[in-house]
Parts: sequence; structure tokens; C-alpha cells
Amino acid sequence: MNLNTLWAYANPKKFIQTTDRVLPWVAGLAALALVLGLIWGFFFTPEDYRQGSTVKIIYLHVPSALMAINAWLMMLVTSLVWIVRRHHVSALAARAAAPVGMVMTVIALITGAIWGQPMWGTWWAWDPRLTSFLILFLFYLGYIALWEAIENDDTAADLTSILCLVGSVFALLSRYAVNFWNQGLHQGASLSLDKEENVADVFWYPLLVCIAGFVLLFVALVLLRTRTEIRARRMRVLLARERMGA
Amino acid sequence: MGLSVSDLSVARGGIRVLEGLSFALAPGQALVLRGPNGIGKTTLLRTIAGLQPPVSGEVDAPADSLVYAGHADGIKATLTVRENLGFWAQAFGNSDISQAMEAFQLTPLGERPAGALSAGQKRRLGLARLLVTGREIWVLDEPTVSLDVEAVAMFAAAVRAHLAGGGLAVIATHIDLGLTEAEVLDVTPFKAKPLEHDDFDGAFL
Amino acid sequence: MPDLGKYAEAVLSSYAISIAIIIGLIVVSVMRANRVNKQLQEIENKVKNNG
Amino acid sequence: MIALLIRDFRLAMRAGGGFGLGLAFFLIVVTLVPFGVGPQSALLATIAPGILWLGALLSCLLSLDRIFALDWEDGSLDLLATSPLPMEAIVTVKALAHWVTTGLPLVLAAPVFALLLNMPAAGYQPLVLSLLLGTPALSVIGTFGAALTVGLKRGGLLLSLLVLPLYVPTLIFGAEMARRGAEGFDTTTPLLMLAGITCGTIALLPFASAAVLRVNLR
Repeated sequence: MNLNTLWAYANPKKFIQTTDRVLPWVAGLAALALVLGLIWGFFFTPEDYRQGSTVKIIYLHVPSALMAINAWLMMLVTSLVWIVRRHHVSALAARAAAPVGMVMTVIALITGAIWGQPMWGTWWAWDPRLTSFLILFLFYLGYIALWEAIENDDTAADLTSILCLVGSVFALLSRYAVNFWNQGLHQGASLSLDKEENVADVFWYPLLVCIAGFVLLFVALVLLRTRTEIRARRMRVLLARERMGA
Repeated sequence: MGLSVSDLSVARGGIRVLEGLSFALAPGQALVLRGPNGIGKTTLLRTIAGLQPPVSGEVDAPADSLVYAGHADGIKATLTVRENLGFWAQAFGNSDISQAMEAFQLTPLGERPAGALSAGQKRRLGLARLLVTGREIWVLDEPTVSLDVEAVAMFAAAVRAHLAGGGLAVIATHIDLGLTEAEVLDVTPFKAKPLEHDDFDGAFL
Repeated sequence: MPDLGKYAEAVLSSYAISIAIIIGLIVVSVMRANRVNKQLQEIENKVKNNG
Repeated sequence: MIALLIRDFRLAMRAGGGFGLGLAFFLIVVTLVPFGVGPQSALLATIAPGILWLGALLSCLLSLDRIFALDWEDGSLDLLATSPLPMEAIVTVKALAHWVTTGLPLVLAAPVFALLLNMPAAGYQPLVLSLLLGTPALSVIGTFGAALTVGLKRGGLLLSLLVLPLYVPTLIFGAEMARRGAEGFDTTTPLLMLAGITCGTIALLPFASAAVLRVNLR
């Protein structure tokens, strides 16, 4: 069977076989780390003198915010791999990762808004960080919508990977534009939510476990969804061939 | 300076339709493609014209020597015949359109907006565009659709003149153009064999 | 249960919402995986016996 | 390339070319705002720069899907692809044609519409300058979006969903410059950022749009 160059690198059958073994482990570890991290963070950390118990929200907000950004970076890398190496599995992995990234952005937005509520007195404040997550959410929405709008898989993979490249540049631009725009309102730098600097050790360790949990959860979900995308694509090809063959 | 295609296979919507095609054309030769509808003639012509990359094999022709004419003629209804032709002439780098207007008797229709032309006249305008581009290799997909007998003769004469001038043509058509010197290639034997279904990876081609 | 003070409602709601969304995503992904898997098996068998 | 530009101008000017479309929409948006927000002139004056910038942005968005759709339907795009013109040139000319037929009229009309929202006098010059600098970026980014959705059936909605997030930086710096101008503050920083973004998009985005068009032509 002659594998033409287009296909020599990627091998969905090998991908599915390897993930058969790996997926259960990753899923198990993810569950363990998540449960452990959240329980540790929720039950066994003292109150913060300034923020009271709302500090417990960092165990959701920080990991989800990190994953929201890293998911887009992962999609950027897989898009590049698709453009350069025409590696089918990486294009499908990007398609699989987008919804997970979007959900992480939603969680980051919700927890960020709830956490900021006592400070700002309103459910939503145009804080630069929260606003840039809102813009990232719009990018995810557009990316997924483009995948759904195109029938031909190869064209869809090409177009979405180019959109991902261009979108990343504009997402970065928006990130700084938003920073400029909020300070521009002369309302004084609102207490932005970057927690990393002032997190005492006792809060730090559960946070690390939560972050590990979210990363593992992301990997498990992307592997699972990529396998589904591969099978869905194989189904489309078989159906198309049946129509052509009949 | 001719056109040569070696072991070409083309795909439509990600699925191979034709494979193993090879032929070569020297200047002054024409090739007529026959085959049932939907077998992939259009896809083959678009690949030869460079509009889409082949799945394997290659097409080599001198750079900037191909011109493609598909079913749609690229005519703007609100522009007059002269403006349409003039635009395509400038787009391809030359400006004389009178000779093409003569060849397809479009001079009397010069100032009429293209939207007011009949299907046959529009088609003649589309084919006149070929002359205006000054390209050697014509790649034509069903050029004589909606043409009456007299217009088909006009088109055959234009092709013959093009070939006499050292040009080449690859034409997909069902009706006989009366081009005695053209070779005929039936593409049916080159239909892509569907890959056996059990090779999981193959299904991705 | 730790004493959450006056922010109890905020902390609890954010945990509840986030966990609900994560579980929702997992359930949707797993269900879709099984459905596509089943459909693929059907088509492969159909193609196999009249292939 | 000039031939393509002239042809596009002729097409836009001729009947049904959609030349006044963007302008009319801009006027409608600006006149609707006071109905929605209330006629207090003090309030209108403060939000005038933002409204004018939003109106210009939405008017640009409105006429984007016409850029390639017409050429796609009548086969011109295929023929242009085989012409000596590189695809990048075609895309840039299309963006320029869109800017001249849609963007420029908005820039010229903006001061007139600013009267409706009684914008402070100091704001007129920065508003026009910011629009002049910003609308080319809107056209080039819009052309990228139009190329992405050219083959799709109901591509219009998807086009807005893809393009609006890309408009955010230009909108923020453009509106910020107009607002600072209206309030009498110094406008150099937003001006420089706006000009930078526009130059960057004009220089780089046509390559992405050309790649996308080649994919769509397959």
C-alpha cells in the first residue's frame, strides 16, 4: 500500500493504538490531582487576611486561566505542524482542543468575575485581564465556527490553521490594547487579579496540584476528542467513498 | 515548449478521482478529453491549469503560459463588452482587443452592457477573452456549451488559428469540434480504484 | 466545612459552577466519543460484508 | 493591477455597485444612537467619538462579503488566479478598492455626522485623522475575513464573527485617539499605536489572505 508523502508522517491507527494505553492513565491521574488539589485548597487553607475566604477561588481561576491561554498556544503549534508537515492528526487535535480551551476561558471568566465582585461591587468590571479573556473567548468562538462551516476536511484544516496564526497575533495586540485602554480611563489601576506574586506558601502547594490537575484534564479531554475526530473523519471518508463507488 | 503531464493523479474533496494520467503535447497540437460527466475532467483541467495542486505526479509547462476557461466566463454584467475584454487584456499585460473582437464578431456589440447579451454571445465573449490573453496553452472546460452551430464553427476556426500559430489546447467536450488533427483521450480507464476499505490510514487520503 | 465568612456564597457558587461546567464537558465528550465509535463500527461492518 | 482597480471602481459606481451602501448605513447608525441613548447633548458629546468609530467599523463590516463573492460566482476569481497577477497583489488591490469605495467616504462624512452628536469642536481633527489611519486596517482585515468565508453559503454571519475580534485593537486605539482629541488631551500615543497596527496589517495580512484564497480555490 503506497503511503504517499502527504501521509507518511501521520498515522491515525498508531495514534489510536498508543492512546488506547495512555488515555486511561492520564484520565485517572487527572481525576486524582483535581480532587486532591481542590479538596486541599478548599478545606485546608486558612483565610487570607485581606480577601477573606474568596482567596479559595484562585484554585479554579488561576489553573483555568492558564489552561485557556495554553490551549490556544497548543492549537497554534498544531496548526503550524499541519501547515508545515500536513500531519492530519495535529489538525484534528487542534479541532479537538478548541472547545476545551473555550470552556476553560468561560470558567476563568466566571470565577474571575465572582472573585472580583466583592472588590468592585459589580458582577462585571472591565478589568484588563478579564476583558482579554473575553476577547480570547470570541477568538475561540470564531475558530470553532469556521471548523463547523466547512465540509471539506482538508480545506477546513488549512483555513482554521491560518486563522489561528493570524488570530494569535491579534489576540496579543488586543491584550496590550486592553491594558492601554483601561488605564486610559484614568480611573486608577484597579486591583488586577494577578495573584502570583503575593501568594504565600501555604496557598501555593495546593495551587500547584490544581494546576497539574487541570493540565492533565486538558490532555485527557484533547486525546479523547482527537480520537473521536479521527473516527468521525474516517466515517465521512467511507460514506463519501460509498457514494462515489455506488 | 510544449505541455507534458506525467503520472498525474487528482483528487476532488479529498478523494482521488483520476490517477496515472500521462500525455505530452507539442506546439500546434490539441487534445480532446472525453469521458462521462463527473469522472473528474474538470478537476483534471483545473490541476493542469495550476488552480489546484495534484495529489501526485506533475504537470510541467513553461511559466505563465496557461490560461483556463471554465463553465463560468467571468463576465461582469454591468460592464460593456469592450470594458470586459479590455480589462482581461490589461490584466494579462497587453492591450489590443480589436483582433479578438473580430474573431468572434463582437465589434457590433462593443458598447452593449454584458448583462444584455444572449447566452451564446456571452459565451463568445468568454472565448474571445482567450485570444486577448496571448497565452500559448489553452485549458478549456466544455467551451461550446450554449453555442449555436454557427458559433461552434467560429470557435473551431479560432482554435485552428491558435494551433497554426504554435499554440496548444486541452479541451474537455462532448460534441465533435471538427478538429481533425486533435488527438482524443478517453479518461475513463484512468478512474481511481477505491482503496481497499480495511486500511485504516488509507481512508484518510 | 471551613468557615467562609460573608463571602461563602461567592466561593461556593464559583466552585459549583466551575465543577458543573467541567463535568458537563467531560460527559459531552465521552458521549460523543461513544456515539461516533458506534456509528463507525456500523459502517465498517456494512462495508465489510458487502465490500 | 491598475486595471483591476479601475474595473472595481467602475463596478462599484455602476448601478447596484453598492457605492453609497456603507455611507447610508453609517448615517442610519449615527441617527439611531440618540433615539436609543436619549437626546441630552452633554451625554451625546462624550460618547460621540466612540459612536462614530463604531458606526464606521460596522459600515466597513457590512460591505465586506461583496469583495470576493461576486468574482467567485462568475468565475473571475479562477481566471484571475491564472493571470500573471500574484494573488497577494489581487488581494491588496481588492482591499484598496474596498477602502476607497467604503472607507474613504466614511472618513469624509464623519465630521458632518459628528455635528448630529454635537461633538466638541476640538475633536473633529483627531477624529478624521484617526479614521483616516484606521479604516485601511479595517479594509485589509476585512478582506482577510472575506477570503476566509468566500466559498461558504451563509458566510456573512461567520464573516462578522471572525472579523470583529480582529478589529478590537484598531477600534480601541482609534476611538481612544478620537476621545482624547475631543477632551483636549494629547493624542500622540494612540495615534502611533493605530498607525503601527495599520502599517503592520497592510504589510503582512495580504500574504495570509492570498494563502487562504488559494486554499479556497482548490
